[in-house]
Amino acid sequence: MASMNMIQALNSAMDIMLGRDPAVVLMGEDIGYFGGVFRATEGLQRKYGEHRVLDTPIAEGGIVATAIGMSVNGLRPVAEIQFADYIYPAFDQICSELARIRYRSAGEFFAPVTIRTPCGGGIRGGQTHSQSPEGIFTHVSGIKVVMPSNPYDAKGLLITSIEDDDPVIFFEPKRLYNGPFDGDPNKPAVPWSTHPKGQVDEGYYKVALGKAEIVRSGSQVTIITYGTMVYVAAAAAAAMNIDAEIIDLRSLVPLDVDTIATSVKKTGRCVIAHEATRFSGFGAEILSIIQEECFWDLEAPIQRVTGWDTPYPHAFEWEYFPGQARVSRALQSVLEPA
Amino acid sequence: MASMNMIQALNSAMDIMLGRDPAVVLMGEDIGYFGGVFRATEGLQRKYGEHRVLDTPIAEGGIVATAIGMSVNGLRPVAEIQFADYIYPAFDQICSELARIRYRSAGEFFAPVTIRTPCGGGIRGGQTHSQSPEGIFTHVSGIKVVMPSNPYDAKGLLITSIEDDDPVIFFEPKRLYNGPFDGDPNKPAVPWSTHPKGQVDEGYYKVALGKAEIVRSGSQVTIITYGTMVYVAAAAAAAMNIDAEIIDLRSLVPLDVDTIATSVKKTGRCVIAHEATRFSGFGAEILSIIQEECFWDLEAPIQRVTGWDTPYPHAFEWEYFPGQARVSRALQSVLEPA
Amino acid sequence: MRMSKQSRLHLPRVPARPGEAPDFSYVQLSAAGAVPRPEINARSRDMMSLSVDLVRVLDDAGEAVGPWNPHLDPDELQVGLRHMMLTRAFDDRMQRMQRAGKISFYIRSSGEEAVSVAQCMALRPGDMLFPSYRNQGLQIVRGIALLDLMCQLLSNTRDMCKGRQLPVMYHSKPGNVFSISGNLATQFPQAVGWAMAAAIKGEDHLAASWIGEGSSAEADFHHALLFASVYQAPVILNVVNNQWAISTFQGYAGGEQRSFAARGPGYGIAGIRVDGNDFLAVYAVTQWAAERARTGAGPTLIELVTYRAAAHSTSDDPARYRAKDDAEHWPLGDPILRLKKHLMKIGEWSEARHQALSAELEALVASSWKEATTFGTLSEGPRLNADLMFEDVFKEMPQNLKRQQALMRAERS
Amino acid sequence: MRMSKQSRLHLPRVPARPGEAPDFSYVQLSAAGAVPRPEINARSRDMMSLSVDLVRVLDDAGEAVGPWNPHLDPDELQVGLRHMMLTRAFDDRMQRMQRAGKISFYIRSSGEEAVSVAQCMALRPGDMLFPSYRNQGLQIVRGIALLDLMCQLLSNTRDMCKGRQLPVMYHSKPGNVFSISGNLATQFPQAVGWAMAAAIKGEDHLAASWIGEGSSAEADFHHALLFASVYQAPVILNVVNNQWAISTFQGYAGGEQRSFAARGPGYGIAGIRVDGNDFLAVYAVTQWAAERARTGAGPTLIELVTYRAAAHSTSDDPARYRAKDDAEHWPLGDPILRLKKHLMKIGEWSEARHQALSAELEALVASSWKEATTFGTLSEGPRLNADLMFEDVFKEMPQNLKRQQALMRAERS
Ligand SMILES: Cc1ncc(C[n+]2csc(CCOP(=O)(O)OP(=O)(O)O)c2C)c(N)n1
Ligand SMILES: Cc1ncc(C[n+]2csc(CCOP(=O)(O)OP(=O)(O)O)c2C)c(N)n1
Ligand SMILES: [Mg+2]
Ligand SMILES: [Mg+2]
Repeated sequence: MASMNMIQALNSAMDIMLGRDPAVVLMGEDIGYFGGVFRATEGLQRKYGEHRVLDTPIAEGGIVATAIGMSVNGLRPVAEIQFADYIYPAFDQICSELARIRYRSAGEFFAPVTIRTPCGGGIRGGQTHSQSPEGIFTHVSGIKVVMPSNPYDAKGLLITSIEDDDPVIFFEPKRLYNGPFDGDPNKPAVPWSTHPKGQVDEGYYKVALGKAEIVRSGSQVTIITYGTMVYVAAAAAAAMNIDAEIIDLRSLVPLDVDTIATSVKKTGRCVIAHEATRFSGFGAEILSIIQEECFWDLEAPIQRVTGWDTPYPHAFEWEYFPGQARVSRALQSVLEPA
Repeated sequence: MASMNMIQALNSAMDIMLGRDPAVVLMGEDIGYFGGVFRATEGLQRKYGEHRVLDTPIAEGGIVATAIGMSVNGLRPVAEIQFADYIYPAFDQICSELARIRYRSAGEFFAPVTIRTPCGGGIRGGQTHSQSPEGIFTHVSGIKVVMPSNPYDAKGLLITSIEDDDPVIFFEPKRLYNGPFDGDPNKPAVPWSTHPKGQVDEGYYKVALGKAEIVRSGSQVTIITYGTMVYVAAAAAAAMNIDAEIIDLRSLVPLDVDTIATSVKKTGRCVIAHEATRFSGFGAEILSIIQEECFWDLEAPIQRVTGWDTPYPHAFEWEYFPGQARVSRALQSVLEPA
Repeated sequence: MRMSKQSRLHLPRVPARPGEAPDFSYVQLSAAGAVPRPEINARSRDMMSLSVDLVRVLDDAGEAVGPWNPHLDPDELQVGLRHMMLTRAFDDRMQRMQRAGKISFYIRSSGEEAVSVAQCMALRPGDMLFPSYRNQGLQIVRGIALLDLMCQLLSNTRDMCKGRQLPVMYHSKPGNVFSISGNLATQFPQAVGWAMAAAIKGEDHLAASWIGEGSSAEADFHHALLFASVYQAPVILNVVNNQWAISTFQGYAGGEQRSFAARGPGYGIAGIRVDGNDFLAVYAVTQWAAERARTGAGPTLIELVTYRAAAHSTSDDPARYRAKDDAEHWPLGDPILRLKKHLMKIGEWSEARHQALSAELEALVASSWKEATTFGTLSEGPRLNADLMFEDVFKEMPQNLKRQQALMRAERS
Repeated sequence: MRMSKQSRLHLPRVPARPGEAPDFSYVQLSAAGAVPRPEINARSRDMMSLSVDLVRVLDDAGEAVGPWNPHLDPDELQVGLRHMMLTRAFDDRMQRMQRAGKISFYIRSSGEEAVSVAQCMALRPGDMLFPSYRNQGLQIVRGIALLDLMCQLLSNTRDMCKGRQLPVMYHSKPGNVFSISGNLATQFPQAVGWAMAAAIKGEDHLAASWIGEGSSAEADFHHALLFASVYQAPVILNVVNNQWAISTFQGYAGGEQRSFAARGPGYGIAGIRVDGNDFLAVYAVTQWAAERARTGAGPTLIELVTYRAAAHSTSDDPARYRAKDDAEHWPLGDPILRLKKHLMKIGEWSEARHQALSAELEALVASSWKEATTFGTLSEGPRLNADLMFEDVFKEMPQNLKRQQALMRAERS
């Protein structure tokens, strides 16, 4: 066990996979010599060579397209998209190709590509360095969608994703790279070293896709969340002295419906929280599934806590971000006696 | 009034707008000399000239990008994407640019572009000529999303979209081009001439965006749908002798929440039907809004009737398509006494 | 807005629309044998003329002339002729079967057979092919059984795609032919990635991909050329310029200002223009490009100048957008007739053998079709199990798909 | 999978990483005055050499020589010098203010001032500009007040973007400068569309756009060149080759095999390579391209060869990825010093005037900053009303945004 922040944990996962499997290659903009703008691949090109850790042209569409071709030729590319806001130029190759190659070739060909990309706000990135587009990809059949909330999971989930024979889009909440963040930008930053999930096994281990984690069990209300919002939700519930059961989904596709349903059936109340915009966000699918699975158990309307339906504005980052106040409001309303 | 199918109605809308406003230009693949693969622009290049009705290179990304530039220079481009399945190469220009130009320039610049594209299955198009990606675009703040279900609305909504100063993606359910379709491919096709909505005013008129239509009022259950599924749902309800209130959304963004909520509060039961895949489809947002607005009025879980979470397979088109059987099953379950 | 003034926008000229006389004066030709053959390791900037000239080997008399003559044995030429004739016989029959309602859709490669056949013959079985939907010759040369192709077209119980793909969207793992996409051009940069992987693995296989000139407008074309140039990937990128997209003339893909081959040198890639209906020239140019790739001399962009003699697909009627008898006036003729003429010229073929061969091939196509239909057609016969619809979305079927599969079963019963 | 064999993948050579000696031997130079100036209406294929050679006017002695000398009046040159010096003074101060925590982010154009300033001066006010984030010189030449630029950087109560955009993402409708996007290259094909509209309307305005050489790898670059070629749009497409993306050398954008200007002729577009630090050469080439566009002779792709003397942005440290004293060894020098030298050479400038001017400009920047901060900074002073966050998503605010706006207010109270 060693103390790692999320960047170090991701770096360790890629280091281990490059070492274990000669088919693994990393590729992306500024990831080689420079080690990535968030340093996630630091030192890996020096260690494994320029032919295993490739700097690429600035063309997300070309990166994903060539990664697909490489994967069809037996490699396991791990492609970094520098910011999730820049994944759209690759959208056609992801939706029309990556997601469908196994299906359309009846399993003869498949493309084990992992796409890593930092998402979310809270770093003054403005509208083009803050987006959370995960919901869009959950609507595309054939792609797995993962988002860790801490170093331990990040490493285990990334190793699992790289070894997975299906394509995975791996979203990294950049605001959590250096520490858990409870949504209050005025508090001093808390480092991962002080958090149990910052203690990371240095060796090879996996965290399964499709298994949510109950980060806190409770009886009054179920809070379903993932990524940055895990800590915001926990802090809000704690501040209100609410005995909340908090579920960190970790993977959105496949989705751990059983853990969700079991919890909501127990508490009868539910709040769903994510940073992405509300309208047609992933919260809508979670809410729909709960409504379908737990209708008769619900004692109050499920509440969604999300970013607003606008781009992420530079000057109003904290007015946009779904902080503790927004979570508290939702908790209050689900806990109000009918 | 004249009898028109949906193609003729769309053609009439563009004809009228080309005639009324010199700023309107049409552009797209095969839309000029040829009149479009579905003939929606037939005769318009001959009538208005090659400089108003432009054939373009086969590059959806380039079409939308140049349309944006044209619109910033005072034109009102109506761009056709030959099939909705081919809109993805333009995804970055749509999400990162078209949707955000007004916002990021604080209203100084705006891009009144209309994107027309045929969607949906039922014509043996296989996985790349059958998709319904509308849900994805409803998650992108800054774009309006429209889908007509009949010739009358198609013409009025298209004229409104072209005159709208915000970007609009206008989805055309291609299976409805020639007639209403109740989901049974074995029945003889019904032409629009036999349907009241096939009677179309030959002149200029508008149908407002953001106003749903109650195509049948009823008391037992609310069916919320749009596009192809309007007729499938109606037929299923009729076959079961259910007094269903059927709502055709017509525009998904902006969404007519009032009409939806009023109806569900009245009936207490709701089925949502669309052709797109289920997981994170637009049905999830509709369901979520109803759950939030009408929770205490619901007497049974809302049911979603959708395509399956797979690509649209060529050989299993009718097993994939959400036909009357799937709608009936959902209606039964919402009507079951608790 | 006022639009007082006249538009100054330039629009590419379309030579001949319906009712007009065919006009191919825009096609830049070179005499057979006239274009020099550069060294394998020549740099792209030193052979710019190759992207302007037109490599041709067969002259009007049917003689093979000049430095690009690949000097193939007569039996190789006969195999090539056979593959091209089989491709056409197959296409003609499948077209009729579509008209007869047996299959939902079809795309012929008529007039372009030399592209797929000669190129595939110039490559090695280990080289990976990333075709477009108009390269059935590749499947035939790689030995994919007609029966397998036909069952795919029929989406029947023996369909390699398990009923998921539109007709002609074949694939073959054993044949090293990648799955064909309905989305134009996407395979082009994928081929470059495959080639990059071959280089990373230190193997000497190469990748080859094909797109139409119209599809070269897509972003994927640019990504393919760029990544191929940056990493000098062992790949052959083929633009099949058959002059038309659907109703859109090649001028609308940029062909009016410059050849498609000329895009290559722009990216520092060898670009070469070849008579796509000249079996020998296509073979020679492909062989040259393959040797470049294998020896690390870099990628090559080949523009194959040919003509789409048939409709775009069974969904369109060319009479609506181009001169009716265009095809007969195409200056580069028909690839099958030209190779036939050459073989006869060198005394290795006869009218009688030709007739016999086409009869044999038509019989082969007919019997294959007969067998294929026993596995079901669109309308009749055994049908694939709809359960298959839910497989291969993921390697293992997730919970929600299992549930949907059960619901679908319930619906159908 | 076994990976026994050695990789054969080619990787572009990076001349000098940290610890290595600067090496610019790869930069192809031409002597000042050496490159001929083709007729305005020459066809791209007839001036291929322009994409290989380097147009230069100022020689080492500071004389203006050769056919590209634009023969500008001294006062125009002095205005150009002033704009460049103001741009640099502005950049330096804003960089310091970011370090001081007054603004969240900044991007300098140091060493590249001639690109924006000379090009903008060679265009007309009615010509529409589609800049990248490193073209502040355009804003300055178009007369956007420093105060307005600074308030945008501060996202304060006077911010033209109402707090929505990252610093430097300016726009100006009256100045005909389009809104800058954080997404690379997207503006390039938009400029072509704007130019197409100008042509359709019969106007003789042109559009000009700028991207970095690294961004030319994006699909938008291809779409821009293709549509510009097909419709011969009145547009000037500028690739600012400052040798580096962030940590990525221009070889990774395809610059190792061929110049970026050479992409032009590949699409049938005039491509021309110019010394980007030579004010006169940049002006002349832009004037030539503008005349081509206005007279219907077609689009032009200009590669401006320059060097990014500063960091990519305030978020990176070049010492981590390139030779420390690279900038001093850049063979094309500094655009301000070179124009200064020329003006002194022709007796139209002096060291004293230069000192006076820079003092004046620094004072101007300082006073503008002082005024700007009175409208608020990131940390202190008046803040924009957060209600603005919900405006301009659509022309009219829809129901759901009104509701969210109310919720947001409740949250903050
Ligand atoms: C991304 C995308 N856009 C549009 C289409 C529709 N489409 C199919 S084939 C075709 C024409 C392609 O022409 P070309 O590339 O010249 O190939 P050819 O048919 O001539 O072989 C078009 C527009 C598509 N399949 N995919
Ligand atoms: C689509 C997209 N991908 C990646 C980025 C991140 N990024 C911002 S600037 C930059 C480097 C651009 O280099 P270049 O085009 O040479 O311009 P320069 O900074 O040198 O002026 C990168 C990779 C982005 N903003 N947008
Ligand atoms: Mg073609
Ligand atoms: Mg650069």
